[in-house]
Amino acid sequence: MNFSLLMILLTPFFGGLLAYAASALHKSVRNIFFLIFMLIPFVELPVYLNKTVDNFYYLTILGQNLSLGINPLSSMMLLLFTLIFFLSSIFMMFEFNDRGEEGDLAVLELSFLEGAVFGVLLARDILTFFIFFELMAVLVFFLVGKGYKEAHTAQMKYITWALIGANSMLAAIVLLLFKAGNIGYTEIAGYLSTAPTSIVLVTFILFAIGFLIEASIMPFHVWTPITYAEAPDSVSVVLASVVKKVGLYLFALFAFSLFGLNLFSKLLPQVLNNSLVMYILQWIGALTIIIGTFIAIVQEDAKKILAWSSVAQSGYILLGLSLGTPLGVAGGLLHIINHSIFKGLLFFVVGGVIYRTGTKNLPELGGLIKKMPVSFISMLLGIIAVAGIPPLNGFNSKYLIYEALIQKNEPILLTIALLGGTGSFMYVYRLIHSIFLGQLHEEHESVREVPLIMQIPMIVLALLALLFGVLPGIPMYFVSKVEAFLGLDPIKYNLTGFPEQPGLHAGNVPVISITFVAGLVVAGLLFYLLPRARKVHQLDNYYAGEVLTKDVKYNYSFGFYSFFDDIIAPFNKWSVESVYESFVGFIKTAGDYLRRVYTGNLETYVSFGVILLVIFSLIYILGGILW
Amino acid sequence: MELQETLEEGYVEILDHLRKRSLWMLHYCTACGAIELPPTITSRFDAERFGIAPFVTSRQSDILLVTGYINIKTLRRLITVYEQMLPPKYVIGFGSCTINGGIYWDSYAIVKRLDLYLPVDVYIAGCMPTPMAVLEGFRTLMKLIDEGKANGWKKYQENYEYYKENQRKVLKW
Amino acid sequence: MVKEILTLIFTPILAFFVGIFLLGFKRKMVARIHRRYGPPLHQPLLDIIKLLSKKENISHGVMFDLGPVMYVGAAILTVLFLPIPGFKQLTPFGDLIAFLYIMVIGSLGMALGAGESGNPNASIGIARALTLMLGYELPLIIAGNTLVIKYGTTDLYKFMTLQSGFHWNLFLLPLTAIAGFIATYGAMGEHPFDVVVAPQEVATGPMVEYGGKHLGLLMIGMAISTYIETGFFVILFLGGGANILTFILKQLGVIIVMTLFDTVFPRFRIENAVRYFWRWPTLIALVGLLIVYIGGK
Amino acid sequence: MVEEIKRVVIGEVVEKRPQRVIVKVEKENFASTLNALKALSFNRLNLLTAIDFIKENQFEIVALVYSDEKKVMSIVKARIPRDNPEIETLIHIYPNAFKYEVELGEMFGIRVIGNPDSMKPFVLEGWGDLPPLRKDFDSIKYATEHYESRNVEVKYD
Repeated sequence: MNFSLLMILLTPFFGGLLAYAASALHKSVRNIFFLIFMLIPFVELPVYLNKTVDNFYYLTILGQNLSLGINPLSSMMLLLFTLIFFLSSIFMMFEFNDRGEEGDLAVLELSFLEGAVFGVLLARDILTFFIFFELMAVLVFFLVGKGYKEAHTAQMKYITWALIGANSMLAAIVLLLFKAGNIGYTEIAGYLSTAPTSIVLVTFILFAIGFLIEASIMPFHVWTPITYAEAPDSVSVVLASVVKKVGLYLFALFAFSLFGLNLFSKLLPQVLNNSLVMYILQWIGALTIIIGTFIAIVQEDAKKILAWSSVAQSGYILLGLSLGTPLGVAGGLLHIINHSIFKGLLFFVVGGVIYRTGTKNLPELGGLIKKMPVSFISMLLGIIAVAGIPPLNGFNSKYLIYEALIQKNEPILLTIALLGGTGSFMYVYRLIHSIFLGQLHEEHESVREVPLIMQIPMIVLALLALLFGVLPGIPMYFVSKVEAFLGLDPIKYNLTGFPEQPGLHAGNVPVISITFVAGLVVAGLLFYLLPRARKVHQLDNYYAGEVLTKDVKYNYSFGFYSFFDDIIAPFNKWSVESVYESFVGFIKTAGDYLRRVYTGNLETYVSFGVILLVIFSLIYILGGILW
Repeated sequence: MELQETLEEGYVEILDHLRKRSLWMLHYCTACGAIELPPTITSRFDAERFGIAPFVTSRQSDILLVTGYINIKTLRRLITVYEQMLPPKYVIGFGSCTINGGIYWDSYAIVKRLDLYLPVDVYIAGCMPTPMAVLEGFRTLMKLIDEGKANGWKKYQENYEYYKENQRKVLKW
Repeated sequence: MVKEILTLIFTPILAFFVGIFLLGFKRKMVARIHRRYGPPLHQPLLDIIKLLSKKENISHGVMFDLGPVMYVGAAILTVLFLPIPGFKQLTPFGDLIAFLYIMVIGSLGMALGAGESGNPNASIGIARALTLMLGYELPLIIAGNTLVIKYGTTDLYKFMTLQSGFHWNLFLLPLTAIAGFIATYGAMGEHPFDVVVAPQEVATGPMVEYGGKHLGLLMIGMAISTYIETGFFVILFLGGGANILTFILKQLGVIIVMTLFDTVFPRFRIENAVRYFWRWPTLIALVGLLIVYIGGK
Repeated sequence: MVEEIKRVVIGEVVEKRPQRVIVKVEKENFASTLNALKALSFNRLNLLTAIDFIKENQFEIVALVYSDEKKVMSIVKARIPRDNPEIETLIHIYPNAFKYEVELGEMFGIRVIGNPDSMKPFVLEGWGDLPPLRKDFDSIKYATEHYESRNVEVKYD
């Protein structure tokens, strides 16, 4: 039975309203409805897996007909986002368990957010896309507000940047509306292919500003750390795995299907055999990797580290997509899937730790491995994935991006990308060390593992990361269909990896994992045959002979990489933040002068009116003569 | 069954023969004897040719060198370090202060006999033995290990209560 | 095909014994430089036997035990991805970039195990180890990129075969070879860069709580990783050798040159070490890259 | 140099050698004398200890202060009664007197008012007997009683 696209779009909205109404009865009823309506898209979507529906007209306003449609790219994203939304809704039930009214509102807003994201993905014309894009921004604004104590400043920062992006996109839409006369994607693509370069360039840059803000790429990443860190945990999962990917999805869709790569290469000057705009974007992606990684290393707050890490990873995705070669785009798309999985996993684990210990400040945590083993194992898999180490999924996508960079013969970008990988290894170890290893604080003695249902999201994402890591063929099935849709010839792949093909040396993760397991078995056998090791209490530690007592705090956690500060000290001066501060300062002084105009007595207003009248009339007269 | 024992005992003997060639010395200098160690390790006397090298943490090392007088404050740390070491472990007492209190025989803070509190395998006489004497002490220890006689740590484990009783008498807390 | 599998099984054992020989030779050479006799050549083997035959061992938890096991397991895995003269080993399944990532698994295992011990020395040691790794990875990556551009492929086996005869990279790309040497020198933790296991400052860093069989396993892993790092340098810059004997002799040559530097240098602080790595070796590597990038293309 | 000290100090001032001046003062103005000497360029406190005059049932507190400028050392002495001996702290004049005062407490049993760790154990952890540096404490008796010695007769061959 086929579900029309409109049904898919409206189920989350309907589910949200129903859950909100059910909250009047009882909290558990609301939760049941909430989860059911999160599961329904799983049933509806497989129908459209390999069908491409276009311009499904559902409304006509002022002569323009708004249409929905689905294609391999949006169906892949829809499936991924429904999974993330379902898991974060499970987490949200626990997080907002005892927050009554606020919990009901959060449930409503999360389901509406899912609806908005579906809307953006299903849109086939720029007006529907813009409506849902704005709805998404507003809903995120509300959800972020329910976070930690600095959530309000996070809200302000997010909404200002979202508005800047929205306005720049609105300008592009209006320009296209007047020029192309029609708002459907296909008509616009047709118009753009013949439009003059200046129009194409302006619209692309205006759209790009909107997407890159959403995807928190380097110049526009200022709002990301505080918003991800201060939002409630389930919302920060949605932010990092879904909202950021929507920005990158739109970039991929617009850059390839609407504007079209060959469109760029024709119009713009060639730089090292790719178009100028794409080359600049590659360098912006590389810069985001470096900035995201080096700042994530020195953070003291668990969620800040993850926020900066997601900025760095989106730099990888942008780098992959803007390469334009089939290998690079495949790497970028695969990294979108992988990043949503392992970043969601890490946010869930940190959320679980905060749910139990109540703090996200790393120096106050430590030694939780004995109390929360399941969280430790899932975080271990998560950090191996973030660092891009073979057995897990982070490796495959980064591997494709590196090979694509080699194929395009750009050594400096490859060096920056590889260095980002080693850098990510540092802050990722800092995270797991400060939370799970080291000395257990007294107040955390009574901490127990996260409740069983709350472990489901962690376990599901950890297994998914392992599965996609060892058998990259599964996600590659979707990615290759998307590449075909975007007009690039998809790369060859098989279930266990990538066979030898031009520009790509065969990478086979299952062989690596099997040999690693074999090595572990040999070492484990040797370890097991030798005399057993007796457990020793934490305080029975080498402390230069001194006897350790319980009140001695000897956990090395605060300022873990403090010496790293003065390694990157010379680079700290040119931070993007200072540019914005000086800009804000300029606006304040300008505003101060403007304030003096309103003196409050009538004569000044009248004289101003007369002066303005004179100026405009002059322009009108002169204008008439000159033109 | 006795084949198993001979094998077992033969295995232990080969192990002891190999083990004596690699002894790691804990760099824990309690008193004035410690100044004799650098010349023993470096170029002139070179203890490393016997496989003896200084190591830092108690977990990694086998020999605990008690180099000189032991006052109560040091004895408490010494016992902690000894118990942190992994058997088979050996204790070498340097100088007369560990044997019978030496020049501090009348002091209110110095313990007279080390082997009341820790099982000592080798004593090296001298009011700070010279590097040659230290090397001689190491060689005797290696001979003892080879003959399987250097099992001070087994003695400590067997009559653990006796040692703890002596220690409690001296260390009041 | 059976010959391939047999070599696969025996490579870790060969690597272990070659590593033991290299470490023994290093200690003997250091002693000779100090004008003393020094331990016998097989001293590391004696140390490992003594450590493994400890009667009792202590453990701080499951992860603490898993640390050395993962370290040795990853060392075995990494050795199998290095080609040996005449055999491809597992290189068809993982190229230079996959190798750079595989080399990291071992240190991750040890870092997690040492972190579990809860000793502040261990945590400081690990923080320094990871920062130092960031330092020496930069010149290593640039050197690797230069080779990739020169040969057009990332397959380690091809690197080895393409350098046969006497046109080693040491002579063809001297600057990249020097940068690669300094990076491998840092990876080995030789003297100016042994800030990670500084006995005087952080009581042997991550290994502070390891003793007995745990330390024995770590020493086995260290012996194999000595073979890996020197082997990696020999394959990239010294042509890998016609048969296994010349391969080991070249490794010995690398160890001799490294020990000459090792015995005379004091120790860098961690910031100076990373700053040093990002200044001179990176500059040399970049110049080498430029030459190949402009000339080679 | 002696005249300047005489002008500043109430008490007997004797110049034993060109660089050595002995100052005997009363218990009450011990601290004020040191304060005055510090103003006079005696910037360093080398030692602060006590001597047990058991016959006169008194302790003598001795402070050695040195003037780097004039290269002169002055020894300031004051007598305090032996039963429940007490002195004021000097840490606000010479901060490095802190550990000397702790040792006074442990080794002689002199309480120092104003020093937080005055009577706390410093070297001798868990010490139950008389303060060891007092004359009426018998070290040999304590040593033979508390520490078993190796009772073996020495052979001279």
